[in-house]
Amino acid sequence: MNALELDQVWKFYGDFPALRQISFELPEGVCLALLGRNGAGKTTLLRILSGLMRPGRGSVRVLGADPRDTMARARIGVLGHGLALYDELSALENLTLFARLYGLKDPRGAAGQWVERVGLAASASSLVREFSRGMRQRLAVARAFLHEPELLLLDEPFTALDDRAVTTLQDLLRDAVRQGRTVVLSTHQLREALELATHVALLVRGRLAYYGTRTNEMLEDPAWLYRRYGEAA
Amino acid sequence: MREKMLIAFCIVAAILLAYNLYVMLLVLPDEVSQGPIFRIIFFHVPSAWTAFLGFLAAAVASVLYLVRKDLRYDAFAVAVTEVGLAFAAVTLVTGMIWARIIWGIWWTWDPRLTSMLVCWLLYAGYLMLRHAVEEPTQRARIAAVFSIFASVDVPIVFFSIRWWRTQHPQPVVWGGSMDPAYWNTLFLNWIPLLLLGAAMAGIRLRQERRQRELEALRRMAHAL
Amino acid sequence: MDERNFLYMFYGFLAAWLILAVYVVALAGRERRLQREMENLRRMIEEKQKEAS
Amino acid sequence: MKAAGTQAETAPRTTARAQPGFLGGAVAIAAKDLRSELRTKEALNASLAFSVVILLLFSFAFDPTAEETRALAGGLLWLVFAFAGALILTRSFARELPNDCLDALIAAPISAPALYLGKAVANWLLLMAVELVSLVVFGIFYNAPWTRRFWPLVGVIALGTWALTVVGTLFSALTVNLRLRELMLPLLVYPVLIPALLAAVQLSGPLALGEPLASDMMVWLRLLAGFDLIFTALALTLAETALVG
Repeated sequence: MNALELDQVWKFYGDFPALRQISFELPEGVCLALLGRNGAGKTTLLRILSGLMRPGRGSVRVLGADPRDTMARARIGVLGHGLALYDELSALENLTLFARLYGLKDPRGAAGQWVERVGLAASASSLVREFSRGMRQRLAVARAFLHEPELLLLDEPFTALDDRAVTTLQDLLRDAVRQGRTVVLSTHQLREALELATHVALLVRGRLAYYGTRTNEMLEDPAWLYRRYGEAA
Repeated sequence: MREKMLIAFCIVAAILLAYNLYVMLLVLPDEVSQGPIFRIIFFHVPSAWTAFLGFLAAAVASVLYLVRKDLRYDAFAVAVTEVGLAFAAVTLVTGMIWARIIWGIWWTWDPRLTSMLVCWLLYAGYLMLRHAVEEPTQRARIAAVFSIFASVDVPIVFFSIRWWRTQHPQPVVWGGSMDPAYWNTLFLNWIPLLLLGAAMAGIRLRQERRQRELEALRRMAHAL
Repeated sequence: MDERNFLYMFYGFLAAWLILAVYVVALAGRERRLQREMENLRRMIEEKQKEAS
Repeated sequence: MKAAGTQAETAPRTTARAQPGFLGGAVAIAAKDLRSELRTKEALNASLAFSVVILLLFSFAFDPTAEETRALAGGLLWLVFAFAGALILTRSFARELPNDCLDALIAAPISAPALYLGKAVANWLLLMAVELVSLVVFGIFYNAPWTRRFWPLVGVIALGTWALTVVGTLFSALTVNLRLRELMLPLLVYPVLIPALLAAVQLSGPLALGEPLASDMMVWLRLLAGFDLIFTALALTLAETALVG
């Protein structure tokens, strides 16, 4: 089964097409890097895949189901621009809430384990308000991973992360791919993304300009893709 | 084509209105107890009907928008809501002028007037809400949800205000049945008002389409 | 008294038409604004395209 | 347990999944909202202070003799409740904005009606608490024996408050991304609520002064209950549309 199946997907803001005729199929167990400039439609596409928005036209299947299907959403992990943490709750309470929402059998246990796993055990019951930026980022990563999702949707995950959080995230992503889970990430940081990616999609003004497996020349010269398929810079 | 239809609507409306005015002012006699002021009803009541027809159409268009996600339904909903509000304003103001003569006061919490005022507030809220949202697709969705709430609320408002007022002494409106000649003129005057409303809604609809084109162009210009 | 009655009937008719006229004026104003904005935008896009090429 | 969990470096799986239930999700959201609010007390404090100040001001504005209080009690109480409610309701979804928490909730496998219901229940509980405190203040300032008909009064207030929260919470979700949302929300909510407020005012007036309800008041009780029912159904139906763009 394919992790993602998009058929002729359009998204309009008024009459302005933010996504035009996007069609592709992503097999399970691969890592897709979603590339493109600001305003090319990366965030819009990820929001549709995570069920935050409905496409204007076309059909989207995520893990074989509609993105708004609750059972499908239970198998997806989402990490957006914001960190989605409640400042007035403790680290443990934040994770327990989401563990509960994701229907885990032992929400508290899972939360405790993940707090430890991202190295926040010492401040598990302090309020997130008192956390440093790096600590928040690690907690947010834990929130996205705690239900062991089969599909991970990450919007610009490496921007503004501190070194330790980047390492945590990269390790988790590598593990995830090794375990046969699917990862989709949008990014500006070409080099970090291309190292992880097995597949690459390039969006130019809402259109899918390139879609295919990542080749070695992309790794050697990350800007090649933009020169070849994108607009003149 | 559409342009010509709008113009035709306006011309037919103008002819009918001129004829109706002639009948109202020169043919029909004054009503016995109220005098000439009674003639306000020929505008007051058909305006109210036109307004409610507009609000009803807006409710249907809002549901259709949420089902089909086609912005043309949204444009239709705004157009008829705005025209409905204009006619509701006519109803309110003519009602107040009539009340000034018959009851000696500008405003009274008469159930019909009060309900109309609440409707006006509801749909004025709809327009304000639209004003506050930038992105057209989001605006359409939010406005449609609100419009459905408003349309479900309207009948409840009418019943509740009727019950409320009947517990208090109620000013006598007009006694008994109207002469069929009056009824005829009332309906005859509704036709031009409806035509006029349709023409105005048609113009507003076209503007909404242009507005969408404009917003799309603006986004394109930013993307360049 | 009767004169006032007649006068208010006249006011009533006038008010009805005035409100509708105000709405029509508002419509016309919007029409003009749309036209103007459209022209401005077209000009802007043309200039931008000229710069680009 | 899944086969993937055998990897050495992954933690043992505690993540066996249950079906994410409707009520379970709603309760989790409500509990989260209550805990957040009780910790920050932002909306609660504002709303309480506001109610007390209005009640105090009104007791200056007119002479709280038995006669005048009788005429005004119902209207005054619901005026206070409606304004206090607006303060709590705007915070309800605004609370989710700072870190894009709302996105995470919508993406989570909880149905939109459950999410909406959880928030509505939390708002209702908070508002009921504020209203009970205002009733005590009302009783003191206006010398009103409101405790004499305690349960009928609480019942009427519960129904009226549910009307306020059921409409207000949905509109709070609709307006959360707007500039001027603090202004827009009351402007949209109050006109829709007029029938419910009318009924609640009629019913609470005599009850707040310890008087029994006249038999012709039942029509208002029915109206209030009907309003709650109709708008709860409508809001649950439209919750998905209101939350997902």
